[in-house]
Order: sequence, then structure tokens, then C-alpha cells
Amino acid sequence: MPVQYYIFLSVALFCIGVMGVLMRRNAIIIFMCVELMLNAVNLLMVAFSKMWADAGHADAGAAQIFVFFIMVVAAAEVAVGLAIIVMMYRNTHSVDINLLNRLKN
Amino acid sequence: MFLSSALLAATNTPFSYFPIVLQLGAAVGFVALTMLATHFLGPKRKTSDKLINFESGIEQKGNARQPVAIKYFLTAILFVLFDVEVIFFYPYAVNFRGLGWEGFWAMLMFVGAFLAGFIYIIRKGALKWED
Amino acid sequence: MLTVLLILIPLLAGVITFGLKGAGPKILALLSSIATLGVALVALFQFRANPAATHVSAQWIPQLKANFEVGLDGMAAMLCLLTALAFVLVFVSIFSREYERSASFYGLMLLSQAGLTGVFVAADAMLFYVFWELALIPVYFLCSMWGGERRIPVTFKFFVYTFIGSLFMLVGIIYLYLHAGSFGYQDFIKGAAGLSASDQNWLFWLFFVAFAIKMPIFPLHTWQPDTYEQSPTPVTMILSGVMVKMGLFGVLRWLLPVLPHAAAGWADLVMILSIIGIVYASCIAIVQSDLKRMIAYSSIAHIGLMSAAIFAHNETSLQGVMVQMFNHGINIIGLWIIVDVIEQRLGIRNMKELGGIASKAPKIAIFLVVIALANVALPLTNGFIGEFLMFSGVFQVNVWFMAVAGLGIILSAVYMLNMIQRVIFGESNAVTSNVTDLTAGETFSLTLIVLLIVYLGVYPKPLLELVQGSSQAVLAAFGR
Amino acid sequence: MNALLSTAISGLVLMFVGLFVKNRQSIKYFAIAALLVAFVANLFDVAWIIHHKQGYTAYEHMITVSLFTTVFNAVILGSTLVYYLLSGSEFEKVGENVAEYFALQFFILAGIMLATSFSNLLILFLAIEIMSIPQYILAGSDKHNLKSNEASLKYFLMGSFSTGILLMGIVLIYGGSGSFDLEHLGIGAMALSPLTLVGILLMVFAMSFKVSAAPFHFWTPDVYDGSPTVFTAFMATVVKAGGFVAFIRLFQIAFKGGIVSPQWELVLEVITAATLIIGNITAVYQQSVKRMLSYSSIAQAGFMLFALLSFNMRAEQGILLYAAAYSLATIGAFSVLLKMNDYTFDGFNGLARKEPLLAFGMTICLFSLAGIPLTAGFFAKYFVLAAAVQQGGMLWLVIIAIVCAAISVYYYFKVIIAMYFKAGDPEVATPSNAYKTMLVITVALVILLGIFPNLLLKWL
Amino acid sequence: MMQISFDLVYLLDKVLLIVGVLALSLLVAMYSTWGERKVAGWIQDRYGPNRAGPLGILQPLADGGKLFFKEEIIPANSNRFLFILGPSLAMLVACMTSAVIPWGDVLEVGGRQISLQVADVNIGVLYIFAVVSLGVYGVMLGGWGSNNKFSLLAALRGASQIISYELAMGLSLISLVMLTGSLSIKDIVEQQRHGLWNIVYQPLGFLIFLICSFAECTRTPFDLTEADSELNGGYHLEYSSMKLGFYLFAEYINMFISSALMASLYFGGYSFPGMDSLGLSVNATTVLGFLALFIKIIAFLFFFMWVRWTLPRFRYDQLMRLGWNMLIPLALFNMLITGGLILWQGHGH
Repeated sequence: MPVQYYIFLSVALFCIGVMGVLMRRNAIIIFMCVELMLNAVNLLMVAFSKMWADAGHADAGAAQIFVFFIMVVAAAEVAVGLAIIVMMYRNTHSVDINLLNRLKN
Repeated sequence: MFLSSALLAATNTPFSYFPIVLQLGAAVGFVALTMLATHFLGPKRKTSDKLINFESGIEQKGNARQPVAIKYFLTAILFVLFDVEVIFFYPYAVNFRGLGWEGFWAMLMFVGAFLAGFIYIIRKGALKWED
Repeated sequence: MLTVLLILIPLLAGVITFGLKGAGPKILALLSSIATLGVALVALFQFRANPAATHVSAQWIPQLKANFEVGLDGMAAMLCLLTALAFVLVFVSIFSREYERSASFYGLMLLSQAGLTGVFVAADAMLFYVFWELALIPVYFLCSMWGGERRIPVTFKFFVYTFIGSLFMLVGIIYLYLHAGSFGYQDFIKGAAGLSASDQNWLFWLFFVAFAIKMPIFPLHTWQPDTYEQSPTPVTMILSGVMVKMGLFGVLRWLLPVLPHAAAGWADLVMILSIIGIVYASCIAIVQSDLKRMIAYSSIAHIGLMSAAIFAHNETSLQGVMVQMFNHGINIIGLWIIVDVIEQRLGIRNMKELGGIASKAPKIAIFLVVIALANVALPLTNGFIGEFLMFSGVFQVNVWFMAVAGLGIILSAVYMLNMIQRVIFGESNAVTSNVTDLTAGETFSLTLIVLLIVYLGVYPKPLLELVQGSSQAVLAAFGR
Repeated sequence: MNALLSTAISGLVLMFVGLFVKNRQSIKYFAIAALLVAFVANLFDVAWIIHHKQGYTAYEHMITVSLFTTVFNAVILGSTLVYYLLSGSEFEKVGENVAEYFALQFFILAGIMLATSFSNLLILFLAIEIMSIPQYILAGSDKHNLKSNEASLKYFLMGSFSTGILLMGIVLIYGGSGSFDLEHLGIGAMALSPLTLVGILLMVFAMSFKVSAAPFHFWTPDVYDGSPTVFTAFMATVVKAGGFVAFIRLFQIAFKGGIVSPQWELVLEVITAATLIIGNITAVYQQSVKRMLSYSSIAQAGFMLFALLSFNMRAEQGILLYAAAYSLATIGAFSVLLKMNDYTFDGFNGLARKEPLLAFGMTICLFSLAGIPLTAGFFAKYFVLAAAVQQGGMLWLVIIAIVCAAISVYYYFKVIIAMYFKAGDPEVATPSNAYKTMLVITVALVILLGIFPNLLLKWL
Repeated sequence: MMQISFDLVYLLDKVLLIVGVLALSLLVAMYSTWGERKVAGWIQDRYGPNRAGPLGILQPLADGGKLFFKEEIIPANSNRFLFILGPSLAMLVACMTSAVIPWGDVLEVGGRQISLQVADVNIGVLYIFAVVSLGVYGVMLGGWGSNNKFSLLAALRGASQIISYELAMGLSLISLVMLTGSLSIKDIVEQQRHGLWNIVYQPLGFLIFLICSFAECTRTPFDLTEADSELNGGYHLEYSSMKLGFYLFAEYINMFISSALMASLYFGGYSFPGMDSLGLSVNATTVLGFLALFIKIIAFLFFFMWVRWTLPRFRYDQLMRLGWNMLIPLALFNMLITGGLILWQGHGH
């Protein structure tokens, strides 16, 4: 399949993620949208890796390693993020980020 | 059709997953059919008493969806972290003959880090369920 | 080495003063200022004997080619002397007074002295800039801590004005530095010579704004009357006696020789502004009833004349300016001392409520009359020679400028005499009848000032000789 | 690289120290010792490079260590040392997990060490994440304080969002050039593919997020304000400086020159101007000193961006000096703030009478932030502005910067005015003698760097 | 034209195979329930089901039919969508795991080789993990969707348990992968066909895997999710009719697949000693292989049941401690030992 398909797909996924982050108010959903962005990147990473491998680049595998790192970091972020959201939820009983404006005043 | 036999025989092309898709279709069909069947076959004599949640026969109190022990979240979080580390072992395991001793020492370092985190959380009491 | 001592003595004394208690700060400040005065005098003679000996150069920031380079020329020597003298006068005249948190007060005073001296001796632009700011910060604190009721906003205005000005100057310095390759004075002159006319033109304004704010020149003067009024009087003496000279000095040292063509090009505009300032400030001074404000406006008028004379840039006018820098410093400090005395004794400085001091305190009256007359440049006082030279200088450029500026002289006579009449003569009232005469310290300071007024009025030659080289150096940049 | 390993291992060890050592004081001393070890380790690197007159690469060309890297690391470690000595005792007021806080900061330091030496986009990504993730935790370490929770959540959501953008940038650049290696990216020389262009833009945005440059700064005040003050001091200084170095490294090495520079330079110029203006103007309206310092950190970021725009030796010196000056001064100012009970401006009224030393320390630090001569901040600003003037074509930006510097005086001096010129009886914790000594040393450092910036610059 | 018909045949093969596998799974699951009760009866010295048909052989059919005709109750407070999704997902996942298990070698029909494996993907082991880890959603959604305190608690316990043991399971398999160098289950089986069974090399790994399989299937002694005595039936407390049936079936199917997996990974799968020296035709060998695999599976199933009626249930803290503090370090240790030994022997196998 041409690499363009992958680009379109992952850019679409990425944009969905971005829009979700910008428009949703639920912290968990925002967080899931962020994960969606990361996975869009992963997808594109692998697609490009294949593309460059077909083009004869020697170190095209690097992108696949990169995907692993993104996964690890995403996992670390999930861990920290879940902890933060749980902490927040225990104090406010809500995960709506509209509540997060105490600091404004 | 573009499914040539050579493609289908190979184990590392997207098309080798095609049967899995087939199986998924079959499974979904089966589950959906059964669900529908049971929906239409069973009797429907609903009363409000029947539809309240079971609480060992006493009055229902409040909502079940309350914050639960933090331990469960902790387990989930730890799982995410350690599972990813486990996933890291797989590519190594597949290639480890090729990587030889050098790879082994590198992995030993990785295991060291893994163990360090592991011992830390155990000592920290993250896995204590007794209290 | 002496030049470095001029900065080092007040700097170290200032730092030490912060740690002293009781009468310690007062005494140390006085001693250090006297010592500085001594060094200044010695340095003056050293300069007369061998100008090169006053130059000290040491590596400072090699990455920038910025050096610790100080040295004296006639003008600098004179201004160092003025600074040293001014601080002695101030410290002597307030010696009998007790200041709250006196350690900080005297410490900051001494620090500002170090900064002021540094500005006059610096031969490296970066050093100049650093001292320029060092002089400002302590004064800001002095005014804000010991000033009058409205001190905080007023002083802050003063600070922001000058700070913005110096930031503009900083950009100018950076730009020039990148063309000159170093911060050295001579390199600056050489580097600037290679710049295009348009570059010179906007660079001129970057520098000029900084200096004009400090002087101050109309229309950048608005901070000045408020600040003079709200500052504690010893600080006002320094501000008006010495600090305004920083602006004039800056123009003479760092603007005219470095950017002569731009300076020549903008000279008319600056002179017009200065002359507007003279008339404007004089008129306002006439209608002031607050002593401090009146003197503040009179100061603007005088500075206006000096600035106009600078931009007339001929030998007569430049010599006049340089001489007048010294004389004006002496005179205005004298005036402030007397105003301070009156305010301290009576708690008022509104001329409408004053009067009849002559009968109760004749010494105050005599000193006030002499100094006020010197301030209006009566012949045989020190003010005369400077103003005369400046007028003739301006006259050479444009007769109309001189005519309008001359109006200033007349107006200054009006408000000064008016003041003398209202404060000293007339009926004494319930408040003024309680006035007591001068203390020993005040008498000493004022006597010294009057002696200088008379001596330099009668025999201005040493001063003229001193600054001759400097004025010629400035003119050399214009190819004259 | 020595420092990198040393900080990373120390972080791990500190975690375990926390398990076995219950005495918080000794944990602090341990952290300080570990920091010293890292500092010395870094000095070995410096010495090696000076001796061989060249840097080196490590880990399959994943990181490149140059003299600038190591000297910058020294500045970072030094600032952290000062921070620990000044505010290390405040950690235990935040919560009980003192050792973890130190450990997290060591991980952040390791991240910064990576950020100063990466030569591969993968390492850049890792560095940024290693710097960010512990900060999310530190921001929320005051678990029962809603503001802290909120800061943490906000920081986390914004941070991971910008990570997503950063990654998209990286992958697009990879798609355009086929490499993650900074030196093989070759963007300057190659014809510009749209992928690369979009990638670079996304990276500009993402990095602006990380260093809180306008208009991507909106998370900063809330996060800095909500986080425990002692950690705010760390994130606003050392970490931010680290982020800047990463930013500069990325754009100076990978995207410099050729036909690509003009594409992002204009964007960056606008960002710089916006950062300066927004940061300074908003800071004026703040009622709390902590919040004011948050906005001022945005404003200072604007100045640091200058170093990014001008590619010359002076910019390198500038960012080095700026990082040192800014970190020292902000750490000092925050350490004084930590002693205060009331963070509003009025809370500082009359501090000079009650605790003259604290007021003096704060004043010098604020002077440095405002860029008053004879403090380190002056030369820092001087160098970055000079770099910009030397670069040329950015005079309008320099003028904006100058005006903004003047505005900044307004809000910095509000604190000084409150401390010195207003009467009041501020509630302030009595500082210990050790703290006072350290504050004096900090102030002395600020002034020393202000008089002799050469002390730092001569290493470059 | 040839091409298309050829591929249609392929498609037909696969569809038949899939239907066969699914049918087999269901059948085995059904009869496992019967078997379980029979085994229970045997162990406890009683009859077990014996009314429907000879030996109660028709009992599972009766049970299944009954479930269809029971009333479907969805509690008013529950989340309807999640409530239905839970069991569906559990069943779906159970049905998907079998896709990568090689049920036998190839059959030769009309000159074509037909593999008895639905999909021979090169990441078979990972596929299993991926699908199995989805199973936790079935439990979680059921418990959460019911909006019942017992269910929720049970679901949380179940989820924690499943994910905890997944770690140990994953780690224990790594040493196996090091041994075989492949993630394809077919490859792993083929290697055993020509050499010794992996159980010889990996006794410890197998033990860990076995224990984890019990936990993953939430079988006694790890059946805390439905601990009747404390949780009134666990996460499927609120379920009735076929939705309950799905949960129960899913458990038995998982058991069946786990048995198949263990047989394939550690006990040679469809191979048996002397398989290639019998000199039989390909098809006959394959059928024999399939029978061998089936026998192994039955043996494991019996073992599952045997354990159920023998061992008491763990306490929750014991369960978690066993998973985290024992199995994970053991699996790591096993991995290091395996790796070290293989390298020490000089890449030999």
C-alpha cells in the first residue's frame, strides 16, 4: 500500500486526538485522546520505517525502535496520569477539567 | 482477487492475518446471534423489584460506583509499567542468540533496573494487601 | 591608582557602613568623604603634572574586550572634585542630625558616591554603563526610604524614567560595540566614525534620551520637580548638585566626540528644546510657592542653558558649560543646605508662610542672599563667568537662541529675588519667629561654599585652565 | 556523560535510601553528596574535553558531548546545589516522601543532562519526557491541596499533549529526511519537503510548550502557582534552562541554515515577541509574588529565546550566563518566598525591618532578574541582546525586549517597595543560620557573576 | 479464473476450519461442564449428573437450552450497553484465542496442503497475550455495568488478579521464546516434533505458566472473582439467561484453550514421540497428531478439575503475593538461567 494511505490515516487519527484534547472536558477522555495522538505517531513511524527500508536506507529500523520507546514513555505517562487523575477524583469527585479553575482566582 | 497463494502462505504479511479477521467475523456473528436469540426466546415479566440490584436481600444503599481502595489502581498502574517492560523482553528473546553475551549483559542491566523498580515497590508496600 | 582609590574608598566605606551601629556610620561616612576629597585633590595635582599617570587599565571581561579602564581628564578631575566636595558638604551639614536606620542611609550615600565618581572616570563604555546604574540604585533607595509622603510613586517614576533611558543607551552601546570591537573609549570613537549617517542619527537618540532624562531636558523633565521635592534634602543635594552633571558629562564625553555628525545635525533641535525648557521652567519657578519645587525648576532652567551651550559646540560655550557644571553644583548645594535648614527648623517650606528670618537668624539670611545671587550669576560670583561664556557661545550660533535664553536669566533674577524677599525679609510670624541660627557644621559648609563662590567668581582662571584640554578634545571630534 | 550516569544512578539509589533511612535530614545530605559527586564527575568530562580540545560522542552516536554541554551541565548542577542548600529543608514540609522528591529531581537532572547532549531525535524525546514526567508528580506532591492537584493534572494534560505534538513533528521530519540523527537530518541542504516543514513547525510549537513561550504558555502560571513552592523553584529554573538548551541544540544543529531557516525563524521571532509582551504585561497585574514570578519566568523565557534566534558564539555564552543568572536569582527569590506565610505583595510589607537579610537577598535576586548592572542578570541580558544585535535584522525585537525589560522593573520593584518602603508586620519563618549563610553566598554569587561574568564564560 | 477459484477454495478451507474450531471449542466447553461435575462426583465419591441420557451425557444440552429460555434481567440501575457488552466481549475473546493454535499438521486434499491452524502468524504468542488481555474487559465491564457492589468488587479483584498474573505469564514464556527463537506457535511445535519436548528444558517455566493459566481462567484455587461465600457469585451476580451462560462458557473455553496452549508450548502439541517413524501417510499422521493433542488437552482439563476439587481457595492477599512476590521473580530468574545456559552451551540446541 502506498505510504500516503498511512499518512492520511495517522494524520486523521492525530487530528481527532488533538480536537479531542481541545474540546472535551473530561480529563480521562482528554488523556485517551493524547494516547490516540501517540498511537497515530506510532503508526506513522512504522509506515515511514517501511518506506525508508524499501528505499534502501540502512538504519530504517531506528523508527521501529523509536516506537518501542514511545510505547514505554506512554506507559510511564499512563501510570503517572492515572495516579494524578485518581488523586484529583478523590479530592473533587469529578474529572471534569472545567472545575480546574480555582487557580484563576 | 488479490489473494495469491504465495501471499497467503507467508507468515509475515498482513494477509496472514486474514483468517483471523474471518474468525473474528464468525465469532462476532455467533455472539450476536446468541444474544439476540436469548433476548427473544426468554420470557419478559419485569417488575420493579426484580430490576433493583441484589444486595443480599436488604434495601439498596446508594450507588455502587464509589471510590474503591487505591490498591486496585496501584495494581493497574504497576501492571502497565511492568507489562511494557515485559514486552521489551520479547524482541530480545527472539534475537538473543544473535546478540550473544553482549546482548545478555545489556539485558542483565535491564533486568537490574526492572528488579530495582520491583524491589522498590515491594518495599514501599505497594503490594501489601493485608491491611 | 589614585583614580581607582576615588571609587574604592567610598565603595568599601559604604559596604562597611552597612554593618555599623550608632554614630559609627555617620563618622565613617564623614571620614571617608574627607579622605576621598583629599585623594581627589591629590589626583587633581597628579593630573596637572602628568595626565597619563591617572590612567589605570586592567582586564575585566576578555570575551567582550571590556576592560576596567579609568582615567582623568580636566573635566573628569573637576567633576570628581565636585563629587568629593559635595559629599563632604552634605555630610558635614547633616552631621548633627539623626537618621533612622542611619547605617543604610550612609551606606547608600557612599555607594552612590562611588557610582558617581565611577561615571566620571570611566574610559570604557561597559564600565561607564555599570557605574551609571550603580549611581542610580542607591539614590532610588535613599529617596524611597527617607523621602516625603508621596515618595514611593514619585521615586519610582524617577527610577523608571532613568532606567528606561539607560536601557536605550545600552542598546546604543551594544550596537557601537559591535562595530568598534571593544568597549574602549578610543575604539568607540573610531568605530562610530565608520558608521553610516543614518546609523549615527538613530544612535544619537538612543544615547541622548538617556542623558536628557538625567539632566533633565524638556520634555523629559517631569520626574525632576517631584523627586527633588520628595527626596530627603541631603539626597536632593546630591541629585541636583552632582547627578544632573552625569547627563551633561555623558553628552560631553560619550555623545559629542563619538557621534559628532549626528550631534551637529540634531544640535538645533536640541538647543530649541533646551531653550524652551529654560523659559518654561523659569516661568513655573516664578509661580511656585514651595521652596524646594522652586529651586528644582530653577535647576531645570540652568541645566537647559548648559545643554544649549553644549550643542552650540564652540570653545567658548563648552568651556562655559564645564566651568558652570562645577559652579552650579556648588551653588545649588548651598541653596539646598539653607532650604534644608529652614525646613528642619520650621517644618515648612511654603514661601507664603515664611518671612522675617533675617531678624531672627542673620547668618541664614546672609548665606542665602550670597548664594542666591551667585545662582543668578551676578558678576564677581562664580556663576557669572560660566553663564557669560555660555551666552557668548550660544550667541555665536544663533542670536535668537541667545536672546530667548537671556530671558531665562532675567526670569531667574525675578524668582530668586522674590524668594529672598519672601523668606528673609518681611514680617516674621508665629512659626518663623522660632527659628534658630546655624549650627557649627552648617556654618562650616556654607562658609566653604561662599568662599568658593567668591574665589571662583573673582579668579576663575584655574578652572578654565583645567577644562581647556577637555573642551578642545570635544571640539577635535568636530574637526575644529 | 559521567554526570548523566551519575545523576541517573543517584536517583535510583536515593529511592532506596528513602526506604531504609528515615531521617529526612540525612536524606538531604545524601542528595547533596550525590549532587557533588555528579558535579565532580562532570568536571572530569570538562577536563577531558579541554585536554583533548574536542568533544566526543557516545552510545552509537546517540549523544554528543561538547564543551558547551559539560559547562552547561556544571551550571545546572551548581544551581541545583544552591537550590538544595537553600531550600532542601523545605522538602519535608510538602510531604513525607522526601527521598522520592530528591530522586525525582535527580531523574529530571538526568533528563537535562540528556537534553544538553542529545544528537538524535530519539534522545531528545526521551530527555524531554524524563524531564517532564517527574515534574507532573512533583507538581502534585502536595496531595491534599486541591491547587496542587490541579496544577499537576493541568501540567500533565498539557505536557503529554505537547509530547504528542513533538512526536508528530519528529515522525514527519523522519518521513522527510529518513534519519533521526541531528547531523544526518541535512534539512538545511536538502530541498524542503512539506513533511519536513510541517514537522519543524510542530516541533517549534511543542518546544515552545515545553519552555512556556507564548502563546503556548497558558499552563505555566497555573502550574507554577499551584505546585508546592519549593518545587516551583526547581521547575521554573533548572528545568526550564534544560528545556531551552534542548530547544537551542535542536534548532542550531539540525535546522540551521539553508532554505529552511527563514521558514521557522519568523515564527520564532513572533513567538519571542509575544512571549516578552504577554509575560511582562500580565506579570504587572498579579497580586501574588509567586504568580508574579511565574509570569516573570515566561518573560525571562522570551529573553532566552533570543539566544535561539541568533546563531553565534555570543548566543552560546548568553544562554549559559542567562541560565546561571536566572536560575540563581529565581532560586534565591523562591527561597525567600518559601519563608513567607503570605505570598501577596502586601505580605512582604515591612520585611526589610523584620528580616533585613531576607529582604536584601530578595532584592539582589530581583535586581538580577530585572537585569540591573552589577548583578548576573545584567550581563545575561546583555549577552543575549548583543547576540541578537550582532545577528542583525531583529532590531525591532531588541527594542521590544528593552521596553519589556523596563516594564519588568515595575513588577520586580513592587516587591522591593513593599519590603523596604512600606510598613507592616509580615509573617515570616525565622531563617536558620545555615540558610542565612547560604543566602549570602547565593547573593554573593549573583553579584560576583554580575561583576565578573568571565568566571563562567572563560570555560567556553 | 483459475486464480479466483483457487483462492475461493482457500477461503472455503479457512471458513470450514474456523467453524470447526469454534464448534469444537463450544463442544468441549459444554462437555467440560459435564466432565467437571462427573469428576467432582468421582472425587467426592458420588454420582454427578446421571439423569439426562446415559451417564447424564445430555446434561450440558439441557443446561444450555435452559439458559436460552430464562428471563433476561437487566437491572434498572445498570448501564445497559456495558451490561450487554461485558459477556459478549468475554465470549468473543474466548472464541478468538484459538485462531493461532495449530490443531494439527497439514492435511493433503486434492494435492493441496491444508493447514489445521487458522492463521500461522509469526507473533502467535504475542497474539495470544493481546487477546487474552482483552478478556479483562469482559470481567470489568460486567462488574461495572451491573452497578452492584458485589459485582464491582469482584470485578476489581478479578481484573487485578488477571493483569497481575499476566505479567508472570509473559515473563515465563520469555524463557521459552529464548529457547525456540520464534514466537510462532507452529514453529515451536515443529521444533518439539524433531527434538525433545520443551517441558524438559523448561520445567520451572511450565510450572509458572500453569499456575498463571489457573489464575487467568479464574479457576480454583484462584476463583476469587466469584467467591460465592463472600461475593454472592462475583462479577456476574446480576446476570441471567444466556449472558450468564456466556461468562460460564467463556471460562470453560478459556480452560480448553489454555490446555491446548500448554500442550502446544510445552508438550509437543500435535506431535508425539515416534510420530515420523511410523511411516504413515501425511493425512493419517495428522489425524493421529490431532488425537494426540486432544488427549493432552483432555489430560490438562482433567487436571484443572482435579485441582478444583482438591485445593481450597486462596485469600486475596495470598493470591497477590504469590503472583507478584513469587512468580515474577521466579520467572525472571528462570529467564536469566535459561539465557545464561543457552549462551554457555554455545548457541547449541
